[in-house]
Amino acid sequence: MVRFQVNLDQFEGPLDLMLHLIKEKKLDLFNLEVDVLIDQYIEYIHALEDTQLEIASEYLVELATLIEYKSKKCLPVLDPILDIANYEKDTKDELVRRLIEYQKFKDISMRLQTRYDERQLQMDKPADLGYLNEIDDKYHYYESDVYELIKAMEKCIARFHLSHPSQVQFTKSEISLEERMLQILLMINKDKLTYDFEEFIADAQTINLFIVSFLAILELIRKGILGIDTVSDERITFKLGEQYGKSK
Amino acid sequence: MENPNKSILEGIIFIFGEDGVTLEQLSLAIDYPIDLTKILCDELIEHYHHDDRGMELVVFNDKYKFITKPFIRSYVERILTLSKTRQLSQSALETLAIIAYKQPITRVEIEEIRGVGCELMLKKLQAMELITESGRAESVGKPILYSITESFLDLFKLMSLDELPNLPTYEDRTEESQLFE
Amino acid sequence: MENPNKSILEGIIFIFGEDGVTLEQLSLAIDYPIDLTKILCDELIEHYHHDDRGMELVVFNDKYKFITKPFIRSYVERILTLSKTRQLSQSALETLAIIAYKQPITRVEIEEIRGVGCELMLKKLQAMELITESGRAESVGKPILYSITESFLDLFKLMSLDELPNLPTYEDRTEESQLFE
Repeated sequence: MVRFQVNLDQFEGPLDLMLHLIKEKKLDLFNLEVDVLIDQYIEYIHALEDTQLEIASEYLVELATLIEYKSKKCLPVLDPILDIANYEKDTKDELVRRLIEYQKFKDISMRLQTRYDERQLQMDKPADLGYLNEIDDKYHYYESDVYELIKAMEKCIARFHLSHPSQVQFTKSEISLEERMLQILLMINKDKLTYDFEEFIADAQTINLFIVSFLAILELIRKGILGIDTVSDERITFKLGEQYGKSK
Repeated sequence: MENPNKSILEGIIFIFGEDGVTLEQLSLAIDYPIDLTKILCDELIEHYHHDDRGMELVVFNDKYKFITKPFIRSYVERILTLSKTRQLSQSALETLAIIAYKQPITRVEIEEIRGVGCELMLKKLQAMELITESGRAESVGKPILYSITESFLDLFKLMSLDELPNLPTYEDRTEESQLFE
Repeated sequence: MENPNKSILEGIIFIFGEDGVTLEQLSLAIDYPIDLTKILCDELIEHYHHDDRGMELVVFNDKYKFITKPFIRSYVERILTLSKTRQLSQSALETLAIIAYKQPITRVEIEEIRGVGCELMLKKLQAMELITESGRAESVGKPILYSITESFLDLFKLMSLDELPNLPTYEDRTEESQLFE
C-alpha cells in the first residue's frame, strides 16, 4: 500500500482535502464513488493520528459525518421507516453539492489572486495637494478630524496583535483520541455488563469533546474492546467486547 | 487636432491622483455629456494601454485614475527601497471571494461553504479594511452580516462588483474535464 | 517601436510625483548612460509639450516631474466647488497616526507596527507637507526621523499635539483576549 505523505498544512480544510483525494484518485466529482472517497479520507486521518499531529476539529467533524454515513449503509434495513436508501442518496448529494460549491470558490480565488498580485505591483500617485489647495485658499481638499486618527491607530494596533499572535495566550485545551479512549476505558467498571452511550459523553461539554468521544467509542468497538449491545430509538447501550481485558 | 477636451480630462485625472475622479465629475468639469465624456475617456485608456506608456488609465470603484504599469516597479526599486508587497493567503482569498459573491453574508454561512471556522480571518480582513460589517441578519441570534468594501474593488482591479468574473457553473459537461486537469 | 526605456522613465517620473527625480537617479534605475537617458527625457518633454496632453514634463531644481498644464485649473475648480471634501486613504491615516503618537520615528519602526512597507507613503505625506524629516536617529545607519508638521495640526483641527487623546494601552490584556475570543 502506498503511504500517504501526511501533512494537513497544505489544505484549507476538510473539503479541500477531499477535493485533493478526488483529484489524486482520479474520481469523477460528478458521479462520485462516495465509498472510495470516504475510505481514502478515513485512511488519511488515521495516518495523521499515527504521526501524533493535532488534528483540527473541522476534520474530525467531517470524519464523524462520513463514518455515520458509512455505518448506516452497513446496517441491515430492519426498520423500513428509516428509509436508509433515501438517507444515503441525500447525504451523498449533499456532500457532492458542497464539494462542487467549494471548488467554485477555490477556482475564483485563484483568478482573484492574479488580479491582486498585479495590482500590488502597480503604484498610485498622491493627489496633487499643493495644486488643489492653491486653487482656493478657503478650500481644503482633505478633511479629517482627530477621531479618524484615533480610529486608524486602533486599527493599526489591532492588526499588529493579529499578526503577532504569539503574544496572546490561548486557553484552548484539546484532548486526543487516544487520551479519550483511555478515559473511557477507565469508565468501564468490571462489575457492570452494559453501559449507556450517555455515560460516555456525560462530561462532554464541547462539540469537540463530543466528537472525540464518539470517535473513541467507534475505535474501541473496532478494537473489540466494546461491543454494541442494543440500539433502539431511545438509547444505545454497549457491552464489554471480546478483546476487553486483553487490551491491558 | 484631437478633441481638446481629451487633454483636459487627462490633466484632471492626473491631479486627483490615487483618489480618482468619477465620470460624472469629469463630465461636469468639461461641461460635456456623460456618454461623450466616456468615449473620450475610453480613447485615453486606449492611448495609455500602448506599450510606449509607463502608466495606465484605470477605472476602479467607478473612479478614473492613473497607476503605473506592473513592469515599472522593479526599476523604481533600484532607486527607492520599496518594501515587499503584501501577500494574501489562500484562505483569505477564499473568504473574500465568498463574501464578494454572496454578500451580505453571515460568518456561519461562510463557514458552511469553506468547511472551516473563519472567525479570526474575518477579524483580519476587517482590520485590513477589505470587508465591513453591514448589518444584521433577520435569523435567530441576529448574526452580523459582512460585505466587501471599496478598497476591495481597488485591490482586485474592479470597476464595480458587476465586473467580478462569473462563478464557474460546471453544469456544462464539456467543462468538466477541465475541472481537474 | 520606441525605446522601451522611455516608458520606464515615464512611469518612474510619474510615481515620484511632486518630489521629482534627478537625471542621475533615472539613469541608475534603467541602467543606461546619463547622456542617453537625457535624450530620452527630452523626447518625453517634447511628447508632453504637445497640445493633446494635459500634463507637461518639467525640470525644476534638476528634478524631473510631471505637472498639469495651467489651462486645466479652471476645470478642476468646477469639480472642487461642487464636490464635498475627501477622506485621506486608510493607509495614509494609519501612517500619520503612528507618526503623531510615536514621533520622532524612523521608517523601519513605522513598518514594524503597520506590517507593510511605507517608503512611498512617507514620500507622499512629505509632498503633502503633513510630515517632515526632523533629524537622524542614533542607531546604526543613522536612519531619518519623521515628525508631523503644522499642516498636520490644521488638517486634524488640533491646536497642538498635546490635544491628541490617549490611546488604549498595549498592555490591556482584556482587549487582546477579545480579539481572539
